[in-house]
Amino acid sequence: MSYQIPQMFSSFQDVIDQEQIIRESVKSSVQNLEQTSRTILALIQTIHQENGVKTAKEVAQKAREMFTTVRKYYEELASKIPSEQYYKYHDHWRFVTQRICFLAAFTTFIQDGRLISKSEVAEMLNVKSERTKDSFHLDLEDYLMGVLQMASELSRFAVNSVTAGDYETPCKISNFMSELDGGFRLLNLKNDSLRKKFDGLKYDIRKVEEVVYDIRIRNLSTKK
Amino acid sequence: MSYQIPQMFSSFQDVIDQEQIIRESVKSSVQNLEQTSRTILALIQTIHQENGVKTAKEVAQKAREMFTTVRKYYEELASKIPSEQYYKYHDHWRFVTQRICFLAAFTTFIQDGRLISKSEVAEMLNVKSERTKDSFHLDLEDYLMGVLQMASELSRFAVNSVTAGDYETPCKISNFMSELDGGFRLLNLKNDSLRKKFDGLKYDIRKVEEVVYDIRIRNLSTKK
Amino acid sequence: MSYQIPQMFSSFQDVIDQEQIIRESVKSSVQNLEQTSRTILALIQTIHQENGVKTAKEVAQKAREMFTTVRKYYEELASKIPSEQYYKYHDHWRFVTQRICFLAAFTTFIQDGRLISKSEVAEMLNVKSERTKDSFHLDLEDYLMGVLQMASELSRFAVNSVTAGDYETPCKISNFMSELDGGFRLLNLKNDSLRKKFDGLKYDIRKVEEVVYDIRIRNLSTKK
Amino acid sequence: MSYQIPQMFSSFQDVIDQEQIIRESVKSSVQNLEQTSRTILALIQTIHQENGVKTAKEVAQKAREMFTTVRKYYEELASKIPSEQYYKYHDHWRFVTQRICFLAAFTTFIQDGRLISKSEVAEMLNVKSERTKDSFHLDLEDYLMGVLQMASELSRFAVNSVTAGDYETPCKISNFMSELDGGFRLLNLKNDSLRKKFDGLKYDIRKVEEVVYDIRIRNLSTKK
Amino acid sequence: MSYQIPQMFSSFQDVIDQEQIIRESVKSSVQNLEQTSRTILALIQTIHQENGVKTAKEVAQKAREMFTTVRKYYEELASKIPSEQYYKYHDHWRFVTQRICFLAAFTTFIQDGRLISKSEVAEMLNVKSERTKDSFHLDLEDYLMGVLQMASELSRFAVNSVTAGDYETPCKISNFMSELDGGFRLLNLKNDSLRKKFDGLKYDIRKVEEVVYDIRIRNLSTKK
Amino acid sequence: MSYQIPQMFSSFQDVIDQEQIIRESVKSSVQNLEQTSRTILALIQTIHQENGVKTAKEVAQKAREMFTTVRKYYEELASKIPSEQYYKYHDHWRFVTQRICFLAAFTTFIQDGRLISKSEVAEMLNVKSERTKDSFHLDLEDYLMGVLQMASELSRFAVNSVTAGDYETPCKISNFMSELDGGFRLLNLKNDSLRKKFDGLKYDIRKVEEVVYDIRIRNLSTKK
Amino acid sequence: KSHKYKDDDIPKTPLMMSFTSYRTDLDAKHDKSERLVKLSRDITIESKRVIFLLHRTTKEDKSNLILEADKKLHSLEQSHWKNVALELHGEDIYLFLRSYTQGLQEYVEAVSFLYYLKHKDLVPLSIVKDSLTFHNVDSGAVTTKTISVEVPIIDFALGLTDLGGELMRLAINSIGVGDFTTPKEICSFLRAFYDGLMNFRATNWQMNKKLQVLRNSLSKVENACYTLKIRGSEAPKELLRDLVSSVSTTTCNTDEYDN
Amino acid sequence: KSHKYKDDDIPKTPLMMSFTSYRTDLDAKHDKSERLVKLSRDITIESKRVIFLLHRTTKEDKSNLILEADKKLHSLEQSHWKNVALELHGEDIYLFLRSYTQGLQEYVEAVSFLYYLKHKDLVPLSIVKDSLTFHNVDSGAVTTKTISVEVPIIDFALGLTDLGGELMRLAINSIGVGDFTTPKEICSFLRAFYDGLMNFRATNWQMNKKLQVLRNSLSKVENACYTLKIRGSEAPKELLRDLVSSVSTTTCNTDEYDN
Ligand SMILES: [Mn+2]
Ligand SMILES: [Mn+2]
Repeated sequence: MSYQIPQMFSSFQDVIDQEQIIRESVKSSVQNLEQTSRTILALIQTIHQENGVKTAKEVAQKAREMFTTVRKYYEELASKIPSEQYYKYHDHWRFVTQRICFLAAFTTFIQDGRLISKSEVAEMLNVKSERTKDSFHLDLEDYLMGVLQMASELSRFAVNSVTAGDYETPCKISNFMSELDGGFRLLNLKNDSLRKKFDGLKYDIRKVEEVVYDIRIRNLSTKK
Repeated sequence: MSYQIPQMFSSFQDVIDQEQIIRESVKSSVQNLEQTSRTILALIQTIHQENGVKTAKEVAQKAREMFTTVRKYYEELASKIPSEQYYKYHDHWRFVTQRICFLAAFTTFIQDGRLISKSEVAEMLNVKSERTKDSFHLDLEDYLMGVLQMASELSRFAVNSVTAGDYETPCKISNFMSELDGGFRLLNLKNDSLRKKFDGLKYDIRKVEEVVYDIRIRNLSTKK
Repeated sequence: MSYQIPQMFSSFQDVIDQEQIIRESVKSSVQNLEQTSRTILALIQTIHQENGVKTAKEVAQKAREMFTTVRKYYEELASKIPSEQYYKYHDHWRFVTQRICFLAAFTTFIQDGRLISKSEVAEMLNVKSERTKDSFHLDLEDYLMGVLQMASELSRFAVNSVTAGDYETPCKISNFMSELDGGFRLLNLKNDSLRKKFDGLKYDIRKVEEVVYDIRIRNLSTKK
Repeated sequence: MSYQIPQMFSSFQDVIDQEQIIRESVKSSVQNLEQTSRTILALIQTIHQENGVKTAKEVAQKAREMFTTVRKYYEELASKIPSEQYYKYHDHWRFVTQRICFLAAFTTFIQDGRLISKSEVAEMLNVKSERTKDSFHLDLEDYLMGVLQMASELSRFAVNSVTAGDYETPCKISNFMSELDGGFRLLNLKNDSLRKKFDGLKYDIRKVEEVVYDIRIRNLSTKK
Repeated sequence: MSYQIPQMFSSFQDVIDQEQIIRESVKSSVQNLEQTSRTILALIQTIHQENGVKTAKEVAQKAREMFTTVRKYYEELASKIPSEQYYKYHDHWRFVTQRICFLAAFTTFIQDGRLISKSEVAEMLNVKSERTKDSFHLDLEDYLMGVLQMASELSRFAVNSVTAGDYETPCKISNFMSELDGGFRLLNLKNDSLRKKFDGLKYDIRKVEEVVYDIRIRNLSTKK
Repeated sequence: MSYQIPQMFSSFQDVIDQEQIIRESVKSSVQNLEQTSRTILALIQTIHQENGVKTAKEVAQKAREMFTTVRKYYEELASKIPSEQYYKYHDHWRFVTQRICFLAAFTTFIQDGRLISKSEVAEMLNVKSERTKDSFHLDLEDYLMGVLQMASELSRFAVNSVTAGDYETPCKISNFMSELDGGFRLLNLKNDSLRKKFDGLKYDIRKVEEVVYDIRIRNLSTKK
Repeated sequence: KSHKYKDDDIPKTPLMMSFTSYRTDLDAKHDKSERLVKLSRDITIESKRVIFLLHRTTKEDKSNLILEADKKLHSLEQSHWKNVALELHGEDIYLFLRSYTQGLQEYVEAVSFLYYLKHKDLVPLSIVKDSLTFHNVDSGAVTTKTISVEVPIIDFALGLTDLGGELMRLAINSIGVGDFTTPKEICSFLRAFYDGLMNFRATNWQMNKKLQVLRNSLSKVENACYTLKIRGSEAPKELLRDLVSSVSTTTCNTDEYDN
Repeated sequence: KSHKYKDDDIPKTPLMMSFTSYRTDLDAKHDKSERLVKLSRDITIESKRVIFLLHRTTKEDKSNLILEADKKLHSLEQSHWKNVALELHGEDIYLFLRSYTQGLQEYVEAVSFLYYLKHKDLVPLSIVKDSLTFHNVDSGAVTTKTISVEVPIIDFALGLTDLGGELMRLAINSIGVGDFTTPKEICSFLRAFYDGLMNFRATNWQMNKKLQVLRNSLSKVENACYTLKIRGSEAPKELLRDLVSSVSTTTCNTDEYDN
């Protein structure tokens, strides 16, 4: 008996050390993702500038290309997490994943004028869309949070489009956000961070509606 | 495009509802486990009573038999959790599992005078000892917390053994706890709940040492 | 525009004002009860003093007589509570009732060496034991909280008995508390204040067990 | 209108500055008191040392002499506070006054084995015992808080007395604290810091009672 | 010795009781003040309604008349407080006094378009403006807090004025608040609640400035 | 037993006391800086007033002249800090330095329409731009915090410019802030106060963008 | 809930016997309370769904949605609420109030929201009380003419206060679809509501907190009405009329506008 | 750390150019700070391990363990601490103190624990300073006669104060194995330490908190000594001598005792 306990506890220490190593390693991948997402964000911000509206599609294309790096880091991250431990470490990448979903959704709206689906985002990130046994997946709430971040950015884009003399984009944005709002209203949200973020959507919509209103009362949309 | 968003969001609602259902169902299994663990605990408590020391082995045997029910509820619980979501819901059963580990360890010490191993506990609970892809396992920290709860109960048992005229059991307990202490000292614990619980162990050990000291200075161990 | 809002709130206000009057009146009766309970408690505290153990029965008898005042104030309080609204105001007397239950239970244990039943306490307080539509009753949880407070006081009494040279009382207390523990273990407690208080019982029991241990290992008890 | 506001606010600044000056000056006196109280406390701490029990009376005498400095700083402080603003700045010296009351009470207990009265403390501090229009007085709650701090120190002293082989002091302390407890039970305390501190007294008392218990069960008090 | 402690503590109880009586009595006066202030506040709220702007001066006059009741209750309150204990009980009326200062300041701004001075407020409340030995005064910070509360209400009033078609009031308010801001900037505030409240002023000012901006960019102020 | 404890702590005490003296002296210089910065700030605030926009350049010139005093106090402060201990006391002047950087940056933008560089600010403050062993320098993060404070003030200035009929300044501000945003996006900010402040920049930018939007959609800008 | 402890094992001392009976009482209370909590939780979820549904009124056909909400609430009353009434029958409701007040408040919020959409006024307490009164009930356990769920004033008022948040959402969403009347109506209603509540002296920290939230909601609606006024000031009169009359067209169709 | 933003893409305005240089400075600072945090974390972990190791002295051969601890600490100094010193060389250490103070405190705790076991006294600051001074260092970046890690008094004192908890553990554990001398020595030492610290006026909330913890530790040791005294009062004199001399036999072997 005497010899059993020390051996038992040595093996326990191995397990504890192992977990610590994973955690450190996860943090480092997440830092890389954060760095990359910041760079893409900085790129996308340029479309708000004076000539930004004209180059929007170009910028979006560049942004999409930068997802190669994103994919690489998600692959790296995924390789570190045994699938059944996804939720043990989820908090580490929750925030950055939401931001990346926003970037993917924004890019796609600029290029195609439509909402990117969850499975498309997953593909852009090189992760699975649904939880499966052997893979790293995209959490639904992270995707939805990212979509709501995009809506906020779009309302700003509507304002700046007008300043740049583009009166059509605001209308497109307005229609799109109205539809998005309808989608979210189908969800029965709890009183959590998602609900709170969704509550902000109505102000973004109102802002865009005001822009559209300003355009219409001045007959500007016909001027183009 | 118009038709895509509503469908997309309906499917999101399904996912959200699904999770809520799992959570409710997990809670109900955990309640059953709590109820059962309380019953086993009440049974084990009787060994502290006046004649309890004499019937200890008998009581332990009965307790072991009651693990049939424990196993049943863990099986039920396990069937509700997809393995990769173990840590998504872990907080729900963490506390009760620690208590059940304590009961298993105490029972085993009474019967065999030795520390139950993690894999033996897992077997008693009908769960896997190590994390594998397709099963419900026993978390290491939960096992260790249970072992420390047992140590506390043993120090009480040492005192009551003497009251009941049994001078040998305290010495056995003393040796066992000393060994256990050695085991825990091999671990490099962080400043978490486990470390805090382990810090309490030294008082349990001291109490048992005092009992042994009292026995020795009175030459009581030779009297039996 | 004219709404029915002002009328609605003014009718509500009447109800709330009425309730406030009752509340003030209840508070005054409760203060009387608190004052009386403090006096009885101060009396009972004397049994912990040097010669207290010897005069314990006498003190208990005096305490019992002071319940005449308690009864009077409960009658007064009961007359103030509208039928079926006991639990609307319960928080006001919850604490003092628990203390009075403790005093009743302690007194009875000193005098008769047994647990006072809930219906006996109700009788001592001049209230009903069970809820009926038109009467003031004793809440079960208040009774149980009082019993647990007594247990804590008994463990202190066990210590002081020994100081006063009485080695029999601790043994009686130990047996009594062990039975009490068994009783409480029959209950399915929720995670509430009762459960928390009950969790404290085990420390009181250990203390008494250690006193009995000290007596036995020194052969001080004359019984054996 | 335009000229009125700046003038008004300039005069406000004068008031604020004035108050700030008093506050700074009060702080400096209080710092002196804190320094002195720390020195006395450090002196008194020596009675917990191995030979401390023997020199206790001597130490207490020295401590009493150090109150000359205390008196000086209270005089200084009093000269800074217009009497009607005592409670405006009370928070500044509340804490240190409680500590000084503790030191005065402790010293007196060591020397005379009795409770120092409020007016005696006031005299030791060179302040008025009761509130009058033109003087700096000793607040009742500060005195009582100090007395309770003493009780806590006494329970520590009882433990260390035994370690130093003195079995009589704990019994004296136990009697004294029991009497003190009786005194406090006469008070109808609000739910404030005083009540909370008083609630802690019972743990100090139990600790001392257990020390006396340990002495008696081993017949140590008769041995010396 | 034994007899000294109970007597001592009985006399303490007298002091505590006395204080308790004052406290209860103060609370009752303060409740009356709160009730009155609520009534005045409700009256003043009506100026935010659609036709409120037109009747503002009338409403302010009515509000001013209601200060008769305020004066009565302050007189009552003052009679209960020995001047040197003003700051012992200050917390009880601090909040309501700040609110009443706000009401007085708001009323005066509506009627005269200027800042009420501290001594004017004191007069409206029938208390002294400066601290003297024998009287109840108005604390400077309470006055300033009230003034800041007014600023917050004014920014709301500016918004609602526009909704009601009044484009001049916002400009007046903007000028007034700018001047007020200049006044507060003269003060050297500590990091307390006043500083925090003042930090909020800038948001109120920006809000009003944005209202004026909206009016000017649309040339609305000239249109009426 | 005799330990080297007292000597050790008394030598430590000397060092700590010395440090305390420096600290007090630093505080006094910092208070002077705060007073001066408040005065400059109050002056600058006047540009938000009705005629402020017209006098903006004049006001900025006056503000710049007041930096003579600022320089004097920084010189005084610098002389108090021992070589290589800048960051030991940095917290004391961190806040006021950030504010002064804001004032310098704002002044420069008004006068020259460009961002003041860090070395220019350092010159205005009479401190070194980069850290050296023996001198007092300007911390980079303090400079950046000041710049962000300016951005917030500029967004307010954009609004008030329009009120004053100046439609050009907002466009300049918008371009400037957009460039500033680009500058900050180059930085790799940690999750600290700078990041948090920078997160606030986007609201200031949006506000200015909306002002420009309002001007453009109404064709108020004369440039086009 | 079956007890694992076999009753034969329990020693037959007076103490253990009385604790056995205490256990029965405690279990009965806890079980009832547990059932009420579950009912309350379901009521909360369903009430929230009704509120979400009613927010679609800005986008879809109003009368149909109101009908649907009516139906949902009615079925909630006849199922969950009737069960609550049965559970509470003969009890001191204040013993269990904590278990079902959350559901009650959310239900009051939903009912008052629906009532506002219909009548533009506050729902009277009597209407809620009537909805929670059931006649000629015949359950296995209880047969009685009338049972009902008590609605204490405070809990009713707490539910009502939450209405502020929903009306604010409605007001802002309305502007989004070009409906300028609703925000003004809501603004006026919320002001009256806020004034009424401010005078209501029920010292209750929950109430104070919710009153603060209500004030924020009112403030948001006031700002929205302000914006409407400001924006309206620029529109040519005739265009504004067109806009207001075309409330139901949610999207800005550029082509159509070109016509 | 390589930047993804290609520098050619950055517009060549004065503003962007100065921000590019700010970026360089900020990154340098953050990177250094990050490296120090990592070093500090490793130092903390290793110091804790030394402390855990030294607690085995109640069970195993003391001098071997002390040797092992000495070795571990020395290697920590020559590796991690030397790197810290290199990082800090030429810097204002107070800029980075926050990054490495945790490691420093834990290291001081370990060193002082080891020193106490050897000398039964407080480790002098000079010894810690010497251990963290390195001569004739020749790294790639720095070649200098002497570099060292500054040890500010407050941080040293904070580390020392934590020693209280470890000594308390040692005292209690010692009793568990029948060693009655150590607890008494520790009690006397902790009292002197506590008195010294109480007089030390460094107004610092961390210090006040740790002082409270120290007081609790002292109290536990005092209670332990009390128990020893009380228990010792009953033992026959000769038995007590036997017990004390057999400190190293950790277990109570009933058979042996029977002899
Ligand atoms: Mn709601
Ligand atoms: Mn430690």
